[in-house]
Amino acid sequence: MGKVLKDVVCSFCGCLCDNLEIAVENGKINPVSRACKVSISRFVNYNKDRVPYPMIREKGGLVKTSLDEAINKAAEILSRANWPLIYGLSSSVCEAHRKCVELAELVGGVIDQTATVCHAPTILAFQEIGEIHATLGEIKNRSDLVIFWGCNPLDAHLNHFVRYSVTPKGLYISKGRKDRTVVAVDVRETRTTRVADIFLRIEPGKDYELLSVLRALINGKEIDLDKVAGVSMEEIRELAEKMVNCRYGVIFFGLGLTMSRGKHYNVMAALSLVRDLNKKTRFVIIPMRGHYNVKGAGVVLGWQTGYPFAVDFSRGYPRYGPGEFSAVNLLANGEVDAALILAADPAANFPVSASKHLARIPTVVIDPKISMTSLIADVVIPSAVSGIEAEGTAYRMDGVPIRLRKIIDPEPGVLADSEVLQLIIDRVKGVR
Amino acid sequence: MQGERVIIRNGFVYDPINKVNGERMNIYIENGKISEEFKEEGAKVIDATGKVVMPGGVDIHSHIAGKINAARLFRPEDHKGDVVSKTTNTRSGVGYSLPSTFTTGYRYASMGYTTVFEPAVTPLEARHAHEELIDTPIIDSGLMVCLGNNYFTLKYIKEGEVEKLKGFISWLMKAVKGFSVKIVNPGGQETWKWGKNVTSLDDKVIGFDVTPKEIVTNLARVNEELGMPHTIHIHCNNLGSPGNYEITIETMDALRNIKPVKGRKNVVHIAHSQFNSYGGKTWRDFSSGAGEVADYINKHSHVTTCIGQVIFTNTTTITSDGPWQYRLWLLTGNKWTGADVELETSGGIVPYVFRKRNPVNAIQWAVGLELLLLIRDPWRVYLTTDHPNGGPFTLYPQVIGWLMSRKSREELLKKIHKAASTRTQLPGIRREYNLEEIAIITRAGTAKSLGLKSKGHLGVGADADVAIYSFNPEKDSTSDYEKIVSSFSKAAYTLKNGEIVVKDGEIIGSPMGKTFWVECKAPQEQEIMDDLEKTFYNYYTVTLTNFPVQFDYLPLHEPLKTMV
Amino acid sequence: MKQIVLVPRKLPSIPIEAEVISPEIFSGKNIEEIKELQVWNGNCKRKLGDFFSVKGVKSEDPNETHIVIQGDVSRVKYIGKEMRSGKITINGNAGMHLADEMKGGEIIVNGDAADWVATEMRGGTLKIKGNAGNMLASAHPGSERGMKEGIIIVEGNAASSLARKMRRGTIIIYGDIGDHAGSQMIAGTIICLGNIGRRPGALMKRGTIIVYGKAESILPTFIYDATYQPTFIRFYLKNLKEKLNVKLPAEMFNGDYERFHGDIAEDGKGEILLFKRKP
Amino acid sequence: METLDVVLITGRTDKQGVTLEIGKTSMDYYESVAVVELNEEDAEKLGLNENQPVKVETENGAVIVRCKYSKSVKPGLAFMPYGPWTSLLMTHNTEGISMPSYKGVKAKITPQEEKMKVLTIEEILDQFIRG
Repeated sequence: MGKVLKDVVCSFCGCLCDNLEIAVENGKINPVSRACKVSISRFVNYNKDRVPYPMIREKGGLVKTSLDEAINKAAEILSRANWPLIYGLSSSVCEAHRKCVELAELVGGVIDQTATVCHAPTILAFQEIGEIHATLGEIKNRSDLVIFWGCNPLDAHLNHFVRYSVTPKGLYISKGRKDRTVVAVDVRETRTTRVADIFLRIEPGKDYELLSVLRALINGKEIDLDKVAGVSMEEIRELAEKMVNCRYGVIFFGLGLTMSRGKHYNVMAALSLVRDLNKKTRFVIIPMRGHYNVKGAGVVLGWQTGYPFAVDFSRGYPRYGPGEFSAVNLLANGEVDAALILAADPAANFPVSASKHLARIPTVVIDPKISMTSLIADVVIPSAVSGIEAEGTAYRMDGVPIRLRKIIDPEPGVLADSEVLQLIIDRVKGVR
Repeated sequence: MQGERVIIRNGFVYDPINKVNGERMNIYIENGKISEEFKEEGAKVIDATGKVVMPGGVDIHSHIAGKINAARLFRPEDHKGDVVSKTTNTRSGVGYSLPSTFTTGYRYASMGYTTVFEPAVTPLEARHAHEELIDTPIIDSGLMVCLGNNYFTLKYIKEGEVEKLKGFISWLMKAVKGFSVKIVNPGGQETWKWGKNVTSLDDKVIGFDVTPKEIVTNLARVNEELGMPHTIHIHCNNLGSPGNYEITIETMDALRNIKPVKGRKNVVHIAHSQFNSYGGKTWRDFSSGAGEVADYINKHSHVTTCIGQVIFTNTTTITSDGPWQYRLWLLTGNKWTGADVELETSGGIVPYVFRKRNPVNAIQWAVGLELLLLIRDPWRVYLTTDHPNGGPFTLYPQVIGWLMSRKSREELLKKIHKAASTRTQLPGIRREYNLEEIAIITRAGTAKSLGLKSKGHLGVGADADVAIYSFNPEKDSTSDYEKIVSSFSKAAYTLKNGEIVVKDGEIIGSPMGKTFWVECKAPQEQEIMDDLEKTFYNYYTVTLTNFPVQFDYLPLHEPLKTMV
Repeated sequence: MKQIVLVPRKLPSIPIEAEVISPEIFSGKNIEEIKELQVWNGNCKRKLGDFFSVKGVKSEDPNETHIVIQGDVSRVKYIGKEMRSGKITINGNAGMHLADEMKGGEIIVNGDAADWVATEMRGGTLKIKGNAGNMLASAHPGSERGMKEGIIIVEGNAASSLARKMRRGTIIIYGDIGDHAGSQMIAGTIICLGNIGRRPGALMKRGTIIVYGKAESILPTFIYDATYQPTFIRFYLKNLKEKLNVKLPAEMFNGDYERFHGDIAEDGKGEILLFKRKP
Repeated sequence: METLDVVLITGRTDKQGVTLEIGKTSMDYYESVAVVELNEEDAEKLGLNENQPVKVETENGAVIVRCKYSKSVKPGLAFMPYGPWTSLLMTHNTEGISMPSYKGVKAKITPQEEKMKVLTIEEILDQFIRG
């Protein structure tokens, strides 16, 4: 066995587990311990399905080219555009995010990041109500009531339960799982709901109603109904009691709130509920962020532009436009005339009407791996896998910044995302 | 800039540390430092005739990195009306109460400030603050690290292990590349994690059985024994509450007998004392307690303070004082964000508008000026707005105007709620600051309090950070408020390490600033390593390996030695 | 009033930002000067005349200036931004941010309007003959300042998030309204002559929402008070009919209404009045 | 052929995460993502076998994927892992805030004959996105 590295950070999901043991031998990586199965897959398969070399589209097909030529072409596309879109970011490091903002400013385009189609409603609700937040260690150390609402960590954030929220022992949680009441609220049964002490199965699209009634109850109001959102008032009252009587409660919520009817209003209801609970006890709320650095993308955009996503630079200064400068809107309406996609796959995840426009306009993709978007792009530039072949900063779902390490060298000539972007920036400056 | 020589000719120089008080003289710069006189040949000459020349401004307390970012994201409405376009040599951004990082650097520089300290960084998120400093151009900086509610602080005090506490702080400063010890609502943040607060110096912190008094006295002692360049920096208990001047005085008095490190007299800096100098018992009989606080400070040399002046504007309150931000939400009904950080701090954000016609706000405005005017020794009182809590830093020139022009204070007093006249001493205060005193409260005094030898003065060997203002002390009236405000808002020139970065208030150069941090070398560090490992494993959610901030985050930095 | 007529040429797919299309800016300028006004197209500064033919009669007084747009401007943003006086008629569809922070005067859209229209309206009158998009008359993100004054009449439907954080003023929608109308409302009146979507008045503090059609759902945090004939409705509607020429069904004036108060998750002083159809 | 009205929920699964890391164009990804989970009762009602192709249809489009029996969704609900196949079913209406509705969408399920093909990523690109 080769060298075993300790306390390696996993760059898959928003948990950013930083205690992995990874063996590296002859260019192969093998997780030794503490990695979840997705993480194992990430490390073991990091070199599969890679973009083999820089490519540009010629006569309808992607052909091999030099890095220099690919950079030239990318710079040309972005410089010529009257309104380019830079999109993605969440699966890359903050050093690359910074360059994306710089590039967007330089070419007078829009920058948007994947939060736009996952937790944008959370961000908008946060901007209306505020968010009573905690780092995950507070949950580990204090939380005696843990509620998973519209999220399923046992499928999406596999180590969340054991590292942060359910089983770990902490400063004031000496018995771990036994000291906690776990509640799951979902429209369907999941691995998470199966292990919860209480599972409220609600009707799809009725989260708002349930949250709102809970809030009225904890504020001492009466609700004269038998059922809300398919849940009996008895069960709702019981949950409200538990919320008020816990020491330090938490709601973890996911796309079950942000993607269903009501979107940001669902989250506003949740944020308001948690805020008001602080009149009675301590209660916090943490959104389950998906990609490992989607939080970081918002953080970097925040300090450089003031806004977390959907930021336009066409007038030379940042402007915020949810629903206006958002990638799905811009593409589906056919408004942008070029795109650069960093470490994301909109063609696989966006409504097809948006992807169609992406296929029509000149598109540059920077990604270590082949994605659907790379298959429709005009320029594809391979890059190193952050957290495996390149270092950099990522922000965990709760905002804690962690440095990703490089554990193996990339193939010769393969650069980190931020280096590729810097080359494009330099070239654009030269072109203009 | 390296090798370049600059002469600033014939300005009225205010360099209080070197006892230069408005004399007309030349300043010589070589290799980014103030130098001995040299021949003009080949040097760049800046004509400062009829202008004021001062060392670059040094801000001791301004929230510019780290926690402020949550507030930026929280308040898109704050940025919309104050946008900053890109230029050929500057990046774009947004301003008002929560300027983006680039804008923060530019706006400080255009006011002649070249050094700004971020006063509330939680260790676990220090990496974030450093990341933002990288993107904050021109100004030098340093991070004050919140320790008043840290698990190790509370635990070691509880166990009576002061030496271990010393070891911990020594290790931590290196680990997070921190500059000094900050204490916010000692004991209150930890207690807030159980939904409560501490309200007297003798209350017990839940779970630790220690008191705020024990926290501040032990940290002060350790700070001085370690020989930290800056004293402990305290945001006192009961901030923002009626009658809190008493606990402010009690806090200062609890530290009276701490032995300062050789080379200074002070052992404590009271941050934004304006927010902690209130009389009365309720919001109805709210009044000023500034007289009492100023009186104590006048009689005791162990204290320095900055003000946290309130300005009538729409701003954002951001503190690590979790329970206070909760209360402010209850009081205002404005949106509220809170944040607990494991084993370290809590905190929050609430937007706030200081209104002229609101009696409490009018008194708060007066209290800040009372403190600045009643504390006699300018070396121990500094100008801040606790940016953005009392108002954005961009409005400092207004405060300078009120200090220099009694007339301007009296005019504003007439326009605001009469409580400012009836429940404070401000109307009766005749004192007006002169330019030397302004130079002390904005650069010389702050640099000294921070223990920065290379800042705040224009003596040979100092960093060539210079501000030149279009104010002619021989011609312009010091009671001309408008002239003062315009002169100090847009520096005629700002030089950073000898490079001209601002001309006529506009940014023409944008070098990267450096970060000061303190390299302690306490032998006690070794004693705590086992403890650290155990605690990280059991209670933190990042490993001890991944906790320290790498030098990648400090592309330009200057480690300072301790004073022992 | 003196008319300036703008006829759009073939407009590009990249939207145009034309806050210069406003009576205050047009008044005092001759046709050539108006053509020279700067607009944005993506990251390019262009001239109004590049995209529109401009004809008409110069006016010195914005109150006397009537801008008529003949054609589809659904990709032109910010028309009538912060306008205070005069009139704009759009004979076609209107783009985003029409009437952004409008303060006075009148805008008529003889077509549909896009999302984010009449945001933070401060006064004046906006009439939309077709449908309105999402966020009509709402506050900008994070802002506390919803619609403060003015009148909006939509003859078609309005999509979701109508009048978020409304403080004062009147909104009348002849057709249907989407989800979350009047959320976080502080005061003011919304009248819906068609059906209203889910959760009207969510998080509302005060204010009135009157619905003539059906409500898809009323939140459980709205409490039913009574079915009655509110006297104020008669006067209020009469006033609207006479002063604004709003077409209202006769039975609305003397009909029965079910009154709900809420949102009790908030202060709970708002009201929803549901017209009760005779069986 | 009989059809069933359902409410469609999309979401992540651990298999999707694992296979995504192998590669978007891999068989593993295709097999774990191009599926719809139906309640056994519903599946039986339609006479569906496990892995039988079904058409999922919404206002915005239709796609053929394989049926999986599931106990976790109640009758009347259907679950699909979020990805290229669901993107064919979703509207781009973001209600002015950037976010399309990916959960709680009305859909129809129609059984298909065994020979009906589940499109690969390349085929989706060719048929729906390119040109």
